[in-house]
Amino acid sequence: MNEMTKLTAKDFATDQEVRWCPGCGDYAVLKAVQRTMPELGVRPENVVFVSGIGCSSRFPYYMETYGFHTIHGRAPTFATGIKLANPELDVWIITGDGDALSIGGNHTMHILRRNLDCQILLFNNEIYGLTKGQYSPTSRVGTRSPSTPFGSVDRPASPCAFALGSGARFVARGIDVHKNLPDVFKAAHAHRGASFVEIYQNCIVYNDDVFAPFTAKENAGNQLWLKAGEPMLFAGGTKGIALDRDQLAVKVVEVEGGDWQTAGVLVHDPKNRSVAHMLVEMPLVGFPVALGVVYEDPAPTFESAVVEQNMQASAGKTPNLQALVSKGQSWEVTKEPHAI
Amino acid sequence: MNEMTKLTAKDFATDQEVRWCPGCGDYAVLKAVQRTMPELGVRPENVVFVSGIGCSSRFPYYMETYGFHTIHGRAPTFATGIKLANPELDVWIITGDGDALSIGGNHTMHILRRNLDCQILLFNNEIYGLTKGQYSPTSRVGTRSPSTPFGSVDRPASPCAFALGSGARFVARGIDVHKNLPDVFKAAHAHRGASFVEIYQNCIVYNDDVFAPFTAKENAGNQLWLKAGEPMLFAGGTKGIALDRDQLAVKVVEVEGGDWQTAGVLVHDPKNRSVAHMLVEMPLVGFPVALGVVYEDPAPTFESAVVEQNMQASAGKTPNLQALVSKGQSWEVTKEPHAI
Amino acid sequence: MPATIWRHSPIFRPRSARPQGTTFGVSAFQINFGSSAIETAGDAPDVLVAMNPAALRVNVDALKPGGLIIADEGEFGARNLAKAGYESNPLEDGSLAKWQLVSFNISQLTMDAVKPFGLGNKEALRCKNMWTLGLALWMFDRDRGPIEEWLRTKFAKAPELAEANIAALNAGHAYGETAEIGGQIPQHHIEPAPAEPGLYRTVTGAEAISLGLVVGAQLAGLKMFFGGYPITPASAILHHLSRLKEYGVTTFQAEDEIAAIGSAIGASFAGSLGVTSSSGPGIALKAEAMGLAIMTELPLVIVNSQRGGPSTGLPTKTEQSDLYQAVYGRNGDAPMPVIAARSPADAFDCAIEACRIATQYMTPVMLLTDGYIANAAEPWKVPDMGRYQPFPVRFHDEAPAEGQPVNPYARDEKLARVWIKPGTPKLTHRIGGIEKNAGTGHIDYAPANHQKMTDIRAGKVAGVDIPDQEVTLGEAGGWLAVVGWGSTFGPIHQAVRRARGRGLDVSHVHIRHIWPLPGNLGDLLRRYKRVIVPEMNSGQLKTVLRDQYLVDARPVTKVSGQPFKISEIEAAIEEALA
Amino acid sequence: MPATIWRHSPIFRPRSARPQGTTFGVSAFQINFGSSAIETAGDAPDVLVAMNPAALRVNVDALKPGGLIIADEGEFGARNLAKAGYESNPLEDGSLAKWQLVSFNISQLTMDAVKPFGLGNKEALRCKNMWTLGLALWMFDRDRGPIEEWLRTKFAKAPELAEANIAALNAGHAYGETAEIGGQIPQHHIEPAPAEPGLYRTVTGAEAISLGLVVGAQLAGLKMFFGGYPITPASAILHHLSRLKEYGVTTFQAEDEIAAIGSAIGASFAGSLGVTSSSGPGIALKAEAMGLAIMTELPLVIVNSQRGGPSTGLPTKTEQSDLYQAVYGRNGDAPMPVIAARSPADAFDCAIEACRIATQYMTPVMLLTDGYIANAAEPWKVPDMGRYQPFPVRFHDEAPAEGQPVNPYARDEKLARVWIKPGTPKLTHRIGGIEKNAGTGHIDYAPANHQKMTDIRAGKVAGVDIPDQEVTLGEAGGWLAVVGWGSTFGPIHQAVRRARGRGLDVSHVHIRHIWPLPGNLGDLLRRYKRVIVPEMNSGQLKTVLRDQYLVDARPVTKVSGQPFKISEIEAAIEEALA
Ligand SMILES: Cc1ncc(C[n+]2csc(CCOP(=O)(O)OP(=O)(O)O)c2C)c(N)n1
Ligand SMILES: Cc1ncc(C[n+]2csc(CCOP(=O)(O)OP(=O)(O)O)c2C)c(N)n1
Ligand code: SF4
Ligand code: SF4
Ligand SMILES: [Mg+2]
Ligand SMILES: [Mg+2]
Repeated sequence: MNEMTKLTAKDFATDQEVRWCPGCGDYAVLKAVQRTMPELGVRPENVVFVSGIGCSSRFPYYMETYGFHTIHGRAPTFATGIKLANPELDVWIITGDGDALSIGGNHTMHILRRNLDCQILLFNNEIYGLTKGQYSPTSRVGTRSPSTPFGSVDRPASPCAFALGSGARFVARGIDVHKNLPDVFKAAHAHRGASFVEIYQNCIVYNDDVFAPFTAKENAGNQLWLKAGEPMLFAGGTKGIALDRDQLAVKVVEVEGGDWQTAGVLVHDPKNRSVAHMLVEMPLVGFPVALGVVYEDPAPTFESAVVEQNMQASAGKTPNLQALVSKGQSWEVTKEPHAI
Repeated sequence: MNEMTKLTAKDFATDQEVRWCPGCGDYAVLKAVQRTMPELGVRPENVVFVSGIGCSSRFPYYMETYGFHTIHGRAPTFATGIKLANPELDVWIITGDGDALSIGGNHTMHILRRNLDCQILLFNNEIYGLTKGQYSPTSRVGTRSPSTPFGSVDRPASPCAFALGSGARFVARGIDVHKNLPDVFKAAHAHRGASFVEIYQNCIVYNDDVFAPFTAKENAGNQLWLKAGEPMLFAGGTKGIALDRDQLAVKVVEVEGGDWQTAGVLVHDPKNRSVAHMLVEMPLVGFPVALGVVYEDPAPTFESAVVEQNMQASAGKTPNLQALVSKGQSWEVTKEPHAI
Repeated sequence: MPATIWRHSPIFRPRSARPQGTTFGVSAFQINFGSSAIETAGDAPDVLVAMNPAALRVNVDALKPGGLIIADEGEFGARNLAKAGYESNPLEDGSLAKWQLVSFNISQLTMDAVKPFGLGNKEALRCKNMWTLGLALWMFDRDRGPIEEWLRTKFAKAPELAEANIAALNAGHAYGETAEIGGQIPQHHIEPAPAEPGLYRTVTGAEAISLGLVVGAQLAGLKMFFGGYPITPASAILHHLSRLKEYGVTTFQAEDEIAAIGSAIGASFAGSLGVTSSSGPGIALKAEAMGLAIMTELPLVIVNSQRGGPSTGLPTKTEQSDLYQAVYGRNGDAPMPVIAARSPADAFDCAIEACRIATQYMTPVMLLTDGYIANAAEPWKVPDMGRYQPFPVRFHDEAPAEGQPVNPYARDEKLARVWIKPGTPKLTHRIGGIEKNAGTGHIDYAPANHQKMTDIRAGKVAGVDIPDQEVTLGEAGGWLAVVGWGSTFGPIHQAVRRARGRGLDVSHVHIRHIWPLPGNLGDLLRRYKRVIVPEMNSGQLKTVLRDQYLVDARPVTKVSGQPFKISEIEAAIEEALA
Repeated sequence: MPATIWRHSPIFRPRSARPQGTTFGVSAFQINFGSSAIETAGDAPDVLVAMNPAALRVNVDALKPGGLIIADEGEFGARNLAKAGYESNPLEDGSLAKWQLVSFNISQLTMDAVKPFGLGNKEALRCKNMWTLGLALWMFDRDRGPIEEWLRTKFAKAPELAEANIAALNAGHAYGETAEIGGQIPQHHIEPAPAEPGLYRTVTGAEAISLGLVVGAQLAGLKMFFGGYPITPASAILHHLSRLKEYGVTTFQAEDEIAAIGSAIGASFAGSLGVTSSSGPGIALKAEAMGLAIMTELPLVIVNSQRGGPSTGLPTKTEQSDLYQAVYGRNGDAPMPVIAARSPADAFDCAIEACRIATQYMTPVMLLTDGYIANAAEPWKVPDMGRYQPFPVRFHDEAPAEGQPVNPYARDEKLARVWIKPGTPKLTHRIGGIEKNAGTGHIDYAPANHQKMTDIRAGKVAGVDIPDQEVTLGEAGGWLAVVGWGSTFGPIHQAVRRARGRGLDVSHVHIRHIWPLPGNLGDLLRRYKRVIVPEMNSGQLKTVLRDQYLVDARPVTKVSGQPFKISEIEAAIEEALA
């Protein structure tokens, strides 16, 4: 792998046996990431994959890059240290709905708020896969699981709404097996700052087909793929998202013969926070699922601000250990003091 | 204090010496809470104040109710156990910006998501008071503090935006010394579910006057007190909040002679999430600060759902320990087995 | 005297796939994947792989109680069930309760695994055996290398068949690892000795603990609140308890381990019995809150299902390496009673004991179990509930005399403080994690008060009434004591028995109460010339014993994620006597 | 031989406010609030209360180096400064660096406190003394009762004056408690013995640790990354380091302690020296991540500034009760080196030593200090940096031979694994918290590998090269050894010195390396007939010693949040010799 060679997906694959259940959506995401890597123009040695614990968090073992499989929920903290220690590194965080939003919700919030330059891929399968199927903070009300045999009663968190509330400047969504996934990754990578990507990932063993209402072939019409500057159309262009400007809520409108303007379909502006809120909060029933880059509005990144401040505060100062330890008022003792 | 007596603020005050710095905003909040209590018609013995650690978290010691001063950031977890164990209790959480949003962000998120019936009073002084003045997650960029001598570089969290993103169904704001505070508390108490109240609280020692741009007498015109069904007017009714329905953003408009309709001033509908997002995200400069009940849209509460499920799952079953331990297939051993 | 039976991890020799001329070791039993029949070395088998309902029906009764059934649920459709003469699905109707059951759609999982090789349906399904073998190899820590080799030789002419079979083998293995399956198989198995006449059922440790907690709370007259967060191998307790709502049990899957213990402490403050449970990494996260429970003197039971460490370690393997953490792992002087269960059945009584101590002494209590105990099943003589003494809690509800302060830190003769339930009039009070005044519980930084409270906290725990230590097997003195705790009970007991059979002067002392230790233990241990302490860690109980009694307790350690073999303990005995 | 001076907490007798006919105790010194002059029992004073610049100017030179100045910053305006002849504000220009300085706007705080009583400005300001006295009483744990009584008597005719003064007294006291002020006062004070000629400066423990960490990282040739979360009394290290950016130091105030250690471990993975710091409750939260650092064998320094426990405990009081937590407080077998500093000055060398061990052995290291050391200031002989040996880190950067795996767990003769910095071509690898293969670092659950890795982790730490234990004072054998660690050095040393002066056969053994213990320590301790271990905890080092050496080390404990008095140790010595 010398500097000149054009890398391929294979160059980013390790020789480790991939240990997910056959049919798990994680495979597709892995392939998508491995396929995306060469197109980003990064060298494997400059890339670090950091994960917490969960099925999805095994991901780094399969990437021929640097990798750190840390502890449950804390991946963002390790990523922060890595990036601050070496801002040149290209840092990817791999996490699950439990890892990022249950035990790790606080770190997810703070890495987004601080806007550390990194990509956060949240594999949302609405379940705890690794620990055998307990419901997670994104599981829908009524989810029967080993820990909720009579159905869960707590309202689910919305990963993207949470990310927006936490101050995220890039929020996107993808689907494990969808061909657009590499594009979402490329956009996330291109964004400077914390890029939050929720991936709907099918857990074939514990939560099979929970996303089928919009991922199944026959339901693909429920996918609203957003593109900056383009109208919010779905269902093959027959429907669109418009705005009820009185209620200040989005609504679904029919589009006749491609005339989306007349139907009042919104043009996607990723910088519009208000619309972003509405898009990620659309209910599952009666609405499509917003996919692609929902929101993007860059802001200064944390590590660059830290580096900048470190430089400014150091400017003109010459590190000198002897001077450092001698600092402050000092005095000379010239003779042995009197004994007591 | 028998059942018949009408209680007064004094009945809710302990004999403990109040240990905040003179001039601290915490005093005003304490008084406001003590004054509110008798009006809520609650008995002291049915009220529990739960707090984390911080200056503000000393609060329970001064309330003649049950109280639990727990550990840093975890008050919501204790409150959840208390409320689930005894849903009759009236649970109040007292927390600070560090307690609730730094170490405790995750628990804050989850108590809001689950919608546990309780009141959460977040004393936001944009600083760590107890530990002597380090910047907090709500401190503004550039805050000089013992841990950021050259100014902080991370973008602050917005407590109310975070609460909304976490799924809060009641979000309100108040000011420590403002006379409206008891009304905010009453609204929070009346709301069934998790009521999130951010209180701008002045830390006279480490962050004095940080809220003066809208709390100082001469700046009171920057306070936008929201009331359901009433126009969003401020600055003595000379200004209002209107909506730029194309940009989907709020804007400040001048109101001539009280004719707010013409100026397009919005009428406050606490159920409108989109407007709530905009109100809590208004920038500090050029906009007033939204106060009072910003958002309220009740949903089923966590503890009631748990109680309901516990009842349903128990219905018709008679607890019988002997039956319980005998459950499953069993077999009789009738004679001593052969010795090996 | 009837003996207990100990059996170490079996070695598989799948008949239909048996590598010719290869031996992997001496097999305690075999699984024949061809017919699902099981041959063993003369004893009832431990594992049954049921590839379809018929195979289950024919073979299940030969399986010993507590044995493991691995079933291919994909084959348990209506037709197959009818063919086998089942009226309802045995995988679902509870009729297999006597055994442990794990079922997957093995057919589907296999098909998925071999899809890339483009086999026909029938050929693909033939790889099921390899999938199952892969799972079994995972469970028993066996190497897949020889099987792969053998498959490559066998299918030399049809390499895609070899690869498909290997893929299935690997998929089954990966499934076990990824889904953190393991430990369910009784890696060693102890029959009740002697098996008294009576009604028996099977119980896993997780189930026994759950039942014990429910019974404990009921004996205390309390509702139980369980706050947990899933983690292998502790999750099963959360799962069991979540089905027992009619016993006044509320379960709460918290957002993390800190929230789990926080909610449990909150519930105790509110007058329930708070319980939480986890494994090593999660227990570590709870340490700060345990300190608060110690400081506020609230009852709390913390169950630690130990697994291999450090860090994430070996989640599916068993180990005893959290004893240090249990006894010493908190900031400040923070004493807490610690109890360890020795077997699934014993876990029931230990859980009740933990509830008793927690409520009678107003203290958190840690109950140590491990991956083996949590998952293994064993026959259990159904206890007669009439013989369990209730230990009802009396909440303090007397208002103080006019002008007198409420004293939440008033104590009884056992040093337990009063428990006042919020909602009780005239007893409003505040507690917290800052040092408390010995009476009022108010914040009190005074030096004398801190010393006093430190002494009280230590004294209270030291004074917990626990039974004197008995000699488990052998004499109260002599040449050698083998001191054990927790799930090493089986191999130690057998090894001591065997050694005694050979006339050696050796006794077995099994400790249930790790902290405080039994009052007579020091004297007892000093009556032996030598003391060895076999542990599945680097010598942790040994530290406590040496510290407390200054006896030269020598560690015998094994940290491989595997239980001791009897022979290993026997060797240690021989060495200690040499 | 010059002696060290030990002084226990003073008792205040404010002259202007001295209760007539009342004695609060024997005073080691007095503060006269009337004139801000200080009288002591013949020695340089420890504390100066400067109510204005003039008072400061006149009295400051009498204050001993490291002594505490409490200044009313409200009075340090331009006019007062000029009047006193100051050209710049001494509270801000660093000219008081030799002492510890705390300044508040006492005037304002007092005015605020007495506002409700409607006094005139002048009368209100007169209450300043009481405010300051309140603060002092907080700092020295004295009761306010007698002062209140006396004020009520004194102002019997003007009860509002009495109440205003009491309010001020209480406000000052509350300020100390709420703002967690305390410990800054050298509760005992040890002069360097003998004070060699040379350049001296004052240093607090927090400062010395910060400097030592910077120097340690530089000696290793590394950038330093510090991840911290504020907590009393650890925060000062974060504060100090955040000003030293030109030394390649990045500081990060994390969202909590877990994020703090996580970021530090991440930084170490990326090739910096990761450092984190906290106190008991925060250290407890870090335990899980420490396990990860142990498992991934990354360098990391964890500073624990101990305070009174358990739980929130007594944040401003000093204690040594986190030794158990340091040595044993993690899940799994998780060995980690532990070092303890004995004084502010010693903390500098200890910090460097921690950096050395962490980087040379690829391991987390815990450095124990305590509230007293962290806050107290003492004269420190400025070290000659030329005499410190560098211990440069060599990152592994050689690509493996074609077809060979990367082996991040390859080791040197010290058992330290290689450190590979992300960014290095051809050495991409993955690590994590699951048990690792001894070579490749891949996940490996094999029993033999786990045993091997457990042994390696233990062996590596046990083999850390630390100096043999020396006898600090006295003989290498005899009747009695008094074994201490950490900040009890002063009183123990003095007590042993005094006892020896009386002809008693007693020696002082002060241990810096708590884990691993010095190789010769067991032999050394066995040469004494008796061993006592005074600790500000319930006997924690004692446990380690008894476990490791089976010597009858007897605990001498004090858990009051207060350091030992010399007399207490002397009494223990007498008792042990009796
Ligand atoms: C401290 C700690 N608590 C709990 C666990 C157990 N655990 C591992 S992964 C996981 C949840 C996994 O869910 P998710 O993040 O959604 O990942 P998935 O397996 O679904 O990909 C849990 C509870 C752990 N390893 N460590
Ligand atoms: C586990 C733990 N970490 C840190 C601390 C120290 N600490 C106590 S309060 C606090 C922050 C207080 O800030 P905030 O919540 O804003 O409360 P305030 O004092 O400003 O009212 C910190 C860092 C602690 N007590 N426990
Ligand atoms: S359990 Fe679910 S998420 Fe985990 S590997 Fe299997 S299918 Fe994938
Ligand atoms: S430090 Fe600030 S927040 Fe704390 S009591 Fe003083 S003024 Fe109030
Ligand atoms: Mg998941
Ligand atoms: Mg604050």
